[in-house]
Parts: sequence; C-alpha cells; structure tokens
Amino acid sequence: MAQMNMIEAIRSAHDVMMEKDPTVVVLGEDVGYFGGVFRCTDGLQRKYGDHRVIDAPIAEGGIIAAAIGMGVNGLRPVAEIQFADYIYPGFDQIVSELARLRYRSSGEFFSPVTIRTPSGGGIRGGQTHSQSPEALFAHVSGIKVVMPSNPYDAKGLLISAIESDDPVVFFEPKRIYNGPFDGDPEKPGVSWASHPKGEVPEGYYTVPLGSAEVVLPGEELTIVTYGTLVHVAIAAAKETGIDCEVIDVRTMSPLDVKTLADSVKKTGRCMIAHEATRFGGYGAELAATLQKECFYQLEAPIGRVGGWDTPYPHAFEWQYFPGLKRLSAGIRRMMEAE
Amino acid sequence: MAQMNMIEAIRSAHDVMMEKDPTVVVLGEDVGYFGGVFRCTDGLQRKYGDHRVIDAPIAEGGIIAAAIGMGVNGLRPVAEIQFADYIYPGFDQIVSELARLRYRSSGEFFSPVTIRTPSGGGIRGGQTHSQSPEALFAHVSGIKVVMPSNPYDAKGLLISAIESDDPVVFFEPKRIYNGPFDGDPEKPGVSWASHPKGEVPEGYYTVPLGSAEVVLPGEELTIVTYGTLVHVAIAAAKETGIDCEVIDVRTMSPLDVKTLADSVKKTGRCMIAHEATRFGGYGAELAATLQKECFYQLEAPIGRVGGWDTPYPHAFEWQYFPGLKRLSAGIRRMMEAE
Amino acid sequence: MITKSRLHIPRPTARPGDEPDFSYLELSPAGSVDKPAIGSRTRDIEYLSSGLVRVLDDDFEAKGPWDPNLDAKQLQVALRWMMLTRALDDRMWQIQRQGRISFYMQSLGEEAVSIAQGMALRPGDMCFPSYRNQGLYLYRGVKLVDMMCQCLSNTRDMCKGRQLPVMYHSKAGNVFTISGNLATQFPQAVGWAMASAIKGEDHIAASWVGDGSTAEADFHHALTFAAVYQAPVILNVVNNQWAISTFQGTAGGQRRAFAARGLGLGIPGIRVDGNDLLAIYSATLWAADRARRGGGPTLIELVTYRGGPHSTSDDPSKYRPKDEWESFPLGDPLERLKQHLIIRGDWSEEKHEKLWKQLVSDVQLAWKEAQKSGTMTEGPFLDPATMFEDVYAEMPANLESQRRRMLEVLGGE
Amino acid sequence: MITKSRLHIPRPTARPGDEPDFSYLELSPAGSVDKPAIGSRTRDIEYLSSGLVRVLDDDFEAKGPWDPNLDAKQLQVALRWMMLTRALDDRMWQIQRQGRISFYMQSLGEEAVSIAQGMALRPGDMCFPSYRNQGLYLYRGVKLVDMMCQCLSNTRDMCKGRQLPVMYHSKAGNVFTISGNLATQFPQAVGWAMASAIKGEDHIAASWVGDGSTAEADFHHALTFAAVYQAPVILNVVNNQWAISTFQGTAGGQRRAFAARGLGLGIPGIRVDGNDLLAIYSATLWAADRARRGGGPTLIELVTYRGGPHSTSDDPSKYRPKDEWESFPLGDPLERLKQHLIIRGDWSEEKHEKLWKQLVSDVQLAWKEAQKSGTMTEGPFLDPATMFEDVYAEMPANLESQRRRMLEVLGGE
Ligand SMILES: Cc1ncc(C[n+]2csc(CCOP(=O)(O)OP(=O)(O)O)c2C)c(N)n1
Ligand SMILES: Cc1ncc(C[n+]2csc(CCOP(=O)(O)OP(=O)(O)O)c2C)c(N)n1
Ligand SMILES: [Mg+2]
Ligand SMILES: [Mg+2]
Repeated sequence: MAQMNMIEAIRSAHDVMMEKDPTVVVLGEDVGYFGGVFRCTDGLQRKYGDHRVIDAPIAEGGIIAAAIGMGVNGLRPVAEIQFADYIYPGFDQIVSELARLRYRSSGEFFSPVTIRTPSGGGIRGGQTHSQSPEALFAHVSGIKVVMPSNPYDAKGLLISAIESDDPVVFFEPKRIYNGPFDGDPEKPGVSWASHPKGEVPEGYYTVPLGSAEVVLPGEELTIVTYGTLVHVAIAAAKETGIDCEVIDVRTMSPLDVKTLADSVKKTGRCMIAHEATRFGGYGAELAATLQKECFYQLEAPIGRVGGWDTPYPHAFEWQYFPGLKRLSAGIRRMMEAE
Repeated sequence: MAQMNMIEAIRSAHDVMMEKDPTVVVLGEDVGYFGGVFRCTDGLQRKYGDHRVIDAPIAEGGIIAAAIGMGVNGLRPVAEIQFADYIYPGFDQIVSELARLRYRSSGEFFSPVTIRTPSGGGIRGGQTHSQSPEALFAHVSGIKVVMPSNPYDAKGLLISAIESDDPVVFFEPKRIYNGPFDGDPEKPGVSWASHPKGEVPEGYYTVPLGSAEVVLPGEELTIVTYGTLVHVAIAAAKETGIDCEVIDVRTMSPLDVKTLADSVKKTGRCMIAHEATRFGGYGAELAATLQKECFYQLEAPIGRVGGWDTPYPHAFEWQYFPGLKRLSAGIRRMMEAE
Repeated sequence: MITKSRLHIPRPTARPGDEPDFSYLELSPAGSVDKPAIGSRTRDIEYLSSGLVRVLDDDFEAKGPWDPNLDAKQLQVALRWMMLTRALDDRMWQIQRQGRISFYMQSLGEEAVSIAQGMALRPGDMCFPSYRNQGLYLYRGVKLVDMMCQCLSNTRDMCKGRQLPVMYHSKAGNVFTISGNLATQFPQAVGWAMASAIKGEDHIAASWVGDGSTAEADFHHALTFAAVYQAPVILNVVNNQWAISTFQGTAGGQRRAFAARGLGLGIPGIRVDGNDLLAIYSATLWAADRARRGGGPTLIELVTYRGGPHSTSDDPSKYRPKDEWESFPLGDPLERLKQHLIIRGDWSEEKHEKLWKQLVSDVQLAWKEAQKSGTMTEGPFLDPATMFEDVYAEMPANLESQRRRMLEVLGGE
Repeated sequence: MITKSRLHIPRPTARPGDEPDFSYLELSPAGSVDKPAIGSRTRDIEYLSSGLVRVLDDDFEAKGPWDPNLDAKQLQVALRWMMLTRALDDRMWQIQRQGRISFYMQSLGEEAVSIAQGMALRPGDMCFPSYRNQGLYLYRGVKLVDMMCQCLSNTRDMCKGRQLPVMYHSKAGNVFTISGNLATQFPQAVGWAMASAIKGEDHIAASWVGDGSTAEADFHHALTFAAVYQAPVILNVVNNQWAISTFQGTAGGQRRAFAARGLGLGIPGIRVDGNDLLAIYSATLWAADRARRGGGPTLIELVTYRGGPHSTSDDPSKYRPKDEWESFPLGDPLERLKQHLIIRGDWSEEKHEKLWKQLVSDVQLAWKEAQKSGTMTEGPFLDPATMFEDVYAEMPANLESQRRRMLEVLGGE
C-alpha cells in the first residue's frame, strides 16, 4: 500500500498494465517526453520507450482513429485527450466507429481503446477547460463511460478499462487530482494523504466497471452523484446533519441501477448532483430511471443539482459549480417536502 | 393554402425566406444543382443562383465552420447535413463554437446559422441513416433544437429558425417526409394530402420556437413525444381506446415545460416516446422534469418508450422502432398501475 | 446584392443536355512516366503526382517502365475477378430493382482498382476499403453467396442483419468492416499500420476513399499521422469524377490532382490510370515495397469514372450527361484488359463470352443458394433477439432486460 | 516485442541538457527569394514555400525584392507597437506570477507577426486570431486597460468574466473572439471571406494558427473550402517550433515546410522569416492584394520561435534546452527592427530606451486604471447574474428561473 493522489494512481495503473501487457501503448498530446500536462503519464516514456508512449499531433480525431486502428491490430491503446472540452473533434470516431465496430461486424472486429480525459471545473480553467460532457457519451451504446472519485477507484477502474475488450471513455475529475474537494472554495486545499481512498496498492488490482458504491450509508435521503461531487455530497450530509446515503455512480454506462434503486427505496428521497449543465445531463437519466424504479417509495420528487444551463464562466466558477451551499440548500428543501 | 408534403413545405420555407431576405444562403452536400438527396432544396439554385445555393465539399465540419463565418459576416446561412448520422464531424464546430460565440464575446459576435438534417429511421437506412441524436444537442446550451412532425409546423418552424438570431439545429424526421406514419409498417403508406397539417400557406408565416402543442386532447394519460412518434402516439390512443392527450414537443430546447406539465397534472399519467436510444435520451430530461413538476399528481411512474440501447439494426428496423405495438402495450400497462 | 458576387463556384464541364467534356483531364501517353527507384526522395518524385502512370496504350499494348510483366495466367485470373465483380454487381443491381434487396452500390467501371490492388498486396496486409471495393472482398476469398447473404440480411448474413447491403467485412481475408461514414477508415488504416511497425512486422495497410471524401477531416488525420510516423500504409483516392451529384472540382480537384495532396507533408503521390489494371498493379507494388522497406506512406490517386448511379437510390440523369461514361478517355477497365489479352494472343472473344456466361451462371447459382438462408419475405429469418448481441463483449443487464421485453411481444416499458 | 519497432518517432534535435541545434531549419539569405507578380500561377511560384522570404539581413540592412520600402515613420510606429506588445506581456506575466490574474500567455519573440500583418491589412479586413496575437488587438485599437480588464474578469471586462485571460475580442476593430479550441477559427475565416466575396465586397479575411494546430481537422477544412471557392483569405501558420512540449516535427514539419501544406490543393504558400517585420509585411501585402483581386487564398508560414513558456501553466525547462531562444538563427524581431532603424539613422539606443520606459509606464498606468474596475480580490465585482445573459439572444424561461434560484443565495433546486 502507498499514499497516492489521483495523478499518481492513474500513472500507476498505466505502469502496472504496461509492465504486465506488452500490447498496451499510450498516445496523446504531450503525454510522452513531457509526461502530460497533468503529469499522469510522467516517467512512462523513460521507462517504456517512445514507441509505446507516443507524443501525438494535435488532432483528437486522428488520435482516436489511430488508436482504433492499433486496437484492431492487436494493441491495447490508452489515448489521452488533454481536456474533455477538446474531445469533440474526436466525437465522430468515438460515436460512429469505436462504439459500433463490434456490432456492425457482428463481433469479428473490435478495438479495446481506453480514452482518458480530465473533466470538470474548479481549477479556474474557464469555459474550455471545465466541461463535463459525460452525458454525450452515456447516450451512445457500445461504449462504457466511467468517472472515478478517488485514487483507489481511479487506479482500479482504469486497469479494468484497459483490460476491457469494450471501448471505455474514462473521465478524470481534475479538481480532485490532488485532493478531495468538499465544494467550499474558501477552505484551504486538502491532500489525499489523509483520505482512506488515498491508500492505493502499488500492484495490480481492479475495481469492476458497472458497479456503483455506497460511500456513506444513511437512512433519510439518497444523494446519487459521481466525480468531484461525491465529496461535496458527503460534506453536505455533514453540514446539514441530514442522514444521507451517498452513492458514487462510478460507471455511467452501463449503470448499476440496483445499488441506486435499493437505496432510494430505503430512504424515499433522492437528490442527484453533477457538475455538468443540468438540462439533458446525465442526471436526467438517473432521475428518469429512479422515479420509475422507486415510484411507490418516493416521498418527494427527485431533485437535481447541477451546473446551470450556460457555459462554465471563468469568473463565476463558484456560482456555476454546484457547491456545498447549493447542494445543502437542495437537500434541506427536499427534507421539508412531506 | 396548398397541399404540401414535408419536403415541399421545407422547400417552401427556404423559398419564402430567400425571396424575403437576400442574406439567406444555403449550403450543403448535393443541395445545389441536384436539389438535395431528399429534394428539400430542389429548384432553389435555379431560382437564386449558385452563389446563394452552394454545393459544398463533403466535410460536415467545414460546412458548419464556413456557415459560422458567413453568419458573422452578415449572411444568414442554412446548412444541410445530409443525414443526422453524419453530423458528428461537425460536432465540435456546433458545440464549441456556434453555441458559444455570443456568450464568449458577451454578445458582440454571433452567427444565426440554421442546421437542417434528416433524422430517424423507418426507411431501411440501416444504422448510419437512421439515428436520432437530438439529445446530444439539447444538452448543449446556446443552441435551439427543433423537430417538426408535419408540413405546417415544418415550414413555420423552419422560417422561425432561419429568422432566429440564435443557432438552431433542425431535425427532420425523414420517415414522415412524404406522409404521416402510424408506426405499423404493415399498412400501406399514406400521404399528407388528407392530413389537416398538410394544408400549408404558400407565403410567409411562423410557428414560434419554444412552444409545444397539444395535438390530441385527452384526460386519462399524457403522451409526450415529437417527430414521427407523434403519429404513432395518436394511433396508439385510437387503438387502445385510452383517452390520451398527445403533446408534440416540437422544440426540444428551450423546452415548453408548462404545456407538458399542465397536461400531466391533469391526466396524472405520462408516457414519453421517442425513436432515439432510450438510455440518456431526450426522454430522460422530459421524465426528470415532469416527475419533479407533477410529482403530487402522478398516479403511476412516468414511462419511456424508445429505441433500444443498441445501434439501429438494418434488418430489425421494426423491432427497434418504438412502433404501435410497443407504445400501445406501454400505455395499456400504465393504465393498469393504480 | 448577390449579383455582384465574386465567389468562385466550381462548375463541371458538362451537365445533362451538354456534350460530355473531359478536356479538363490531364492525360499522359502510356509508358511516358518514369519509374523511380523505391528509395527515391519524395522531393525528387513529385512528377509522379501530376503525370498519369499508364501501361496499356490506346491499342491495348503494354508499354514503358511500369509494365509489371505479368504472365498470361495472372492476367487471365485478373480478368476473371474483374468480370466476376461486374457479374455480381449486374445481378445484385437487378435484384434490388426487383425489390428483393433494399439497397445496392455497384463498382461499375472501377473494377480494376480492387482487383489490381488486391493482387499487388500480400494476404497479411490489411485492407480498409470503401463501399465500392467489393472486388477486394471477392479477391480475398469472400464467397459470392456470403456477399449476397449480407445484402439479404438473412440467417447467413455475416453482419447478422445489422448493416445496409454492401457493408461487408472479412476478418479471415483481412478486409475491414465497411462504415457508412465516409473516410473514417482512412486514419484507422494508418493506426493499424503504425501498430504493425511498432510490433516490428512487415505487414502494411491500405485504405480507399473517393474523390469527394478527401474533403473530410479524417483524410487529413490519415495523411498527418502517416507522414509524422512514416507509417507503412498505402492511401488510395479513387477519383471517379463524381461524389453523388458533385463533380471532383467540388472536392478541390480543379486546380491540382488529388495525388498531390500529401506533398506538403512529404508524402509521395502517384497519379495512376485507374482503368488500367497493369498500371495500378505496378504502382501499388511500388508503394507496398516502399512501405515495407521503411519508406513510409504513399498516396495513390486512381483516375477512373463511376460508370453507374451512385447507388440504387440515385438518378444521375439529373446532374450529368447520360453518355458521359462512353466518352471517358480512359475507357472501360475490363474491356481494356480483355483486348490486351487478346492482342497478346492469350484470350479470345469466344473464351471471354464463355467465361462471362460461366460467371453469370455462378452468380445465379450463388443467388439460389443465398436465398435458401432466407430472403426479405421468405424464411428462415434471423432471430431479432440477436440485435442485442455484440453491442458489448458481454451483454449488460439493461440489454438483457430489453431483449426480454422485446420478446414479450414488443411490449412498451 | 516493442524492441523490434520500426515506427518512425520524430525527435527534436535538442532536449534539456543538450546544446540547442537549429541545423534542421532551412534558411535563405535575405533578399535571395524572388518576388513574383501577383497574378502568377500557383505552380510557377512553388519555390516560395521552400525558400525563406527575408528582407533584413544579418547586418540589419533591408535587401531584395520583398523590401516594402516603408518610411522611417512607419517603421518607428511598427517598432513602437511591438515594444508595447512586449511591455504588456512582461507586465501581465509578472502580474500572473503574483497571483493577481489566473492565467496568461505571452507572444514573446513573435511580436512581429501581429504587428506586421496588422499593418498590411486594411481596417475592413477581418482577423480571426489565435491566443498569441495580442499585438493585433492592440494595433487595431483595443486599449491596454481593456486588455487588462479582460484578464482581470472585472466589471469592465469585455467578456463579462466568461473567458480565460487573453481571450479578447473586438467587434469595432474587426478582430474575432478567441476560442480556447485550437484551429476552429481557421475555416470560419474562410466562411467569412466567402461571404465577403458573395456580397461583392473587397474585404478579405485572415486567420492564424500555430504549427501544432495544423494537425487539427479544421486546418484541412479551411484549406479545402478556401481552395474550392478561391476565398479571399490569408491563412497563416505561426511556426514557433513548439506546441507546448512537442516540437514542430510532431505536427509533420520534419519533411516539408508548413508553407507547402496547401500546394496539393493549388494554394500558394510563402515561407517567411517570422522575426523580420519587413518580410512579413511585404508577403502579407502580396497575399492580400492577390486575394482582393480574385486570386484566392494564400498560406503564409511565419518561421519564428516561442520565446517564453507556452503559458503561465507551463515549464519548458522540462522539454527543451533553456537557452534555445538565444541560439535561434532568426534572432529577436524587436531587436532586429530596432537595429535596422538605428542603421538607417532613424533611431538610437537613447530614443529606444526612452520609448521603452514610456511604454512601461503607459502599461503601468493602464494597470492602475484597470484595477479601478475591480481585481480578483477587491471590488467592484461583476454581477454574477450576468452569467445567464448572452447564452441566447433573449433569455429563455429556464435561464430566468435559474438566475432567480442562484440569487436566492445559491439554493439547490
Ligand atoms: C460523413 C458522411 N457524410 C456524408 C455521407 C453521404 N454520402 C454517401 S456517399 C457520398 C459521396 C461520396 O463520394 P466519393 O467520396 O467521391 O465516393 P464515390 O461514391 O464516388 O465512390 C456521400 C456524400 C456519408 N456517407 N458520410
Ligand atoms: C482542440 C484543442 N486541443 C488541445 C488543446 C490544448 N492546447 C492548447 S495550446 C496547445 C498547443 C498549440 O500549439 P501551436 O498550435 O503550435 O501554438 P503555439 O502555442 O505554439 O502558439 C494545445 C495542445 C486545445 N486548446 N484545443
Ligand atoms: Mg467519387
Ligand atoms: Mg507552436
């Protein structure tokens, strides 16, 4: 066991897999010699050479297409898209190709590509370094969509993603790369050192794709969330004193409906929280599914707290971010509903 | 007044606007000399010249980018994407640029582009000529998203879209270009001639963006839908004898919540239907919003009937398409819920 | 206001009602373009992108440095594959016209491309074709009946009913699955080739796009990645003059040949007579050798003509002269190879006629066979429950429950 | 297995610890590249894409056919704008280092690009810049204080707090809004130019991308559309040798100059000394005249060097030799123009020193002024309610209610 932040955990997942499986290759913008703008691939090129950790031209569509071709030819590529905001030039290759290869060739061809990309705001990145586009991928059948909320899961899920024969889009909530964040920007930053999920085995292990986790047990209200907001949810539970059950979705697609529904049936109340723009966001799917599954147990309408339906404004990051205040107010109000 | 099918109505909207406003230009693949693969722009180049109705290179990203630039320079471009399945190469220009131009320049720059594109299945087009990706656009703030279900609305909404200073993505459900379709593929095709919404004024008129329409009044159950499924919903109401209120959403974004919520509050039951893949589809937003708005009036969980969570398979089009049988079964079951 | 427009709008030389006019096509006489050494520097062989590599001359004689000197047997085999492709296309076109399949796309007039390049590549080389490369599938061993079953979406359909007709694949033959999305396969081929190089193998990749498709982003991605990593790949542009209704000038072919598109990245380009099997074979072999020896990518433009409508959904009489193909200066690839063989004394009209009849009957037999696995109207039918398979490696719970739901007589959920 | 890899991996000539090595840069002596007539056919002027157009020689004398013969006044003005750009960059960089703005990007070493091209274009021409073109905004009339207020996201911020620092715009100055997404503005500029031609106006468009950004799809879209419609546009590639940590070879610059990228589409390319204001001005004027007369697009490569880190978030000592800039054979554009003026007798070290001080103080004054409209920590502050504006032309109901909700002390909904 070692103390790792999320960057180190992600790096370690690469390292473990590259060591274990010579077909694993890494490509992306600045991932090689430099080790990535967030340092997630630091040291890998020195260790595995520049034929396995490849600096790519700035062309997200090209990176994903090349990864697809490599995957078809027996490699297991891990592609980094520098920011999730820059994944759209590769959208066609993901949606029309990567996601459908297996289906359209009835299983003869597939490409086990993992696409890693930092997402979310809270780092003063402005509207083009803060987006959370997971909903745009969760709607696409044929790919799996993952977002870890801590170092332990990040490593375990990334190893599962790399090992998966299905393509995976792996979002990394960059706000918590270096430490958990409870959604109050006034407080000083904390590190992963004191967090139990900052304890990470150095070797190989997996966290399975497709399983949500109850990260805080509770009886009164369920908060369903993922990524950075997991920590905000725990803080909101503390702050409000409401006995919340907090569930970390971890895999957006395929969704572990049972874990979520069991909790909501138990508590009778559900608040969904994510950073992305609310309208048409992934929270809509969660709410639609859970109102259906838990209709007869629900004591109040399912709520959603999310980013506003605007781009992520640089100066109003903390007004946009669904932080502690907004989430706490939301669950307080929900408890008032009879 | 004239009898028009949807293709003629769309063509007429172009014609009216090009006549009225010399800044309106049309561009897209095969739209010019040939008049479009679905003939929606037929005759326009002959009438307005090849400098206003422009055959474009096969590059959806380039088409949208060029349209953006034209819009910034005072033109009002209408871009056709030949099939919605091929809009993804232009996704970045739509999401990162067209949608954000006004916001990021605090109103100094904007581009009033309308993007028209045929969507949906039911024409034996296979998985790359059948998609309904409206959810991927509705989640993006800064663009409006529209889908008409009949010739009258198609023309009126398209004129509104072209006149709008906001960018609009305009989906045309190609299955009903030539006639309404009740979701039963066994029946012979019908034309728009006998449909009241096939009566279309020849001149200028608008249907406002952002307003849903109650197309069939009823008391027992609300079906919220749009595009081709509007006709399937009406047929399902007839077939089941359930007193359904059918609402045509018409504009996915911004959504006319009031019309929908008023109906659901009245009926206490709500079924949502669309052709797109269900998971993370636009129906999720509808369900999430309506369970919140109408929680205390709902007598059963909100249901969703949609395409399965797979690509649209060529041979199993009618198993994939949420047709009359599936929708009828769905609302029957919903009526059984107490 | 638009009357003052100064915008250049590319217009084809002829539209319906006009005389066909191919004066824009720059031609070189057969045998006139030098064949450089495989190791030549790109900058020294730019001439290959503006000339037109041709072997067969107007009298059907093979000429010049690019003559691959194939023997009679090889040429007869090539001719046979081209004829088979055409016979298949003919039949399937009719079959679609009779409403017995939903859609079809011919390669009429372009058959030499797939066959010549199929012959020049090795079995271990991977092909990423476009929808007009059916000849490649045939050449690489896909049976007629399997092609037909794909078009029928029947119980023997290699795609299990999931793809439009003509969207074949062949893992065994190393031919990739065809995408409905133009050009997407081009940079994938480059990635495949990069992997081959990374693994130290000497397999190369080849891919094909149309003239119109060169405008897509993926064309650029392919060229960039191929150039940067010197990937062992052959990137082919099949310039058949038309992209549905738009002529090749709409894709930027008016000022410079497509073969020149990679020069700015240091990728050599060869402009080849796409209706001359010998020239294509020879140019492809040159590029394949170069790639295999570490010389990197080559862009090959195959100048040809789309002899038929774009697809069964298209009506070209709306946008081009009816008799354009007959006036196309590079003729019919099949006819040219046939005459060449006859001139060599290795073939005859009688043999040709006989072989054609044989192939037509093979196709007919295959069609009979194919129908046994089901047609659009007659069983056996594919099981719709299969539509939930292969979305993922293993079926997730939501798809399992949707499958159950569908089987419960298509109930809503 | 990977040990056998045959993949070509581009590697820069020098990494940290190595001696800087610019031997890969092909240089031409000042004055040695011919200046062709504006109406020349593309194929006759390909040499412009491989040579290097230079006017100022190593002794700072102006030479050859591209000398624009600017007068002393014009040159002094140009020098002043370059100095102002640098003074602004200097100050803002420090300010960011002090934590008083969140982010910054300098144009150190590339100032000649914006100023020379700004001078060569007409006010009615539209500019679609990248994030390293701050000089263009200054030259086109955006005040220092307004640039700073944008970087502060304060109450005077032209972007109303919505964009990262340096993402300026100026409708009045005809300079487009900067996008965080690379290269997206390139094909938009082409669309703008197409509209200008459609309207029969003689305004042209110009756009700028970095060497690294040429790999993006939008670069290809821009070139294709510009070539097809002969759009009146100047497409500039600012080759500053680096794209964050990757050298220009990673974007395909190893085999052929970026200036050559359009040749395959018939777009002429000019490779220009990007640190030579006179050469840039002259090449830009040539391309602008050509475009205005219906000659279509030109691609200009500006060979320069990114003198500083990529941004305030970057640390170049991790990936390139520390002293690379000092060894860059094309020197410092500001220094070169200054020496040229001195040699002409139109400038002196004293005047220079005085002007620099003046500009530094102007910048300092502007900074004081800017802070009056608010800083990151001191008011006045922008009203957060404005974040809901300008998403649409009119605020839809959902945003109105979200705004209300936010104002209710950020309550959840
Ligand atoms: C991304 C995408 N855009 C548009 C289409 C529609 N489409 C299908 S074929 C075609 C024309 C292609 O022309 P070309 O590349 O010249 O190939 P050819 O058909 O001539 O062989 C078009 C526009 C598509 N399939 N994919
Ligand atoms: C679409 C997109 N991908 C990636 C990035 C991240 N990024 C910002 S600047 C940059 C390097 C650009 O290099 P270059 O084009 O050479 O311009 P320079 O910074 O040298 O001026 C990268 C990769 C981005 N902003 N947009
Ligand atoms: Mg073609
Ligand atoms: Mg650069």
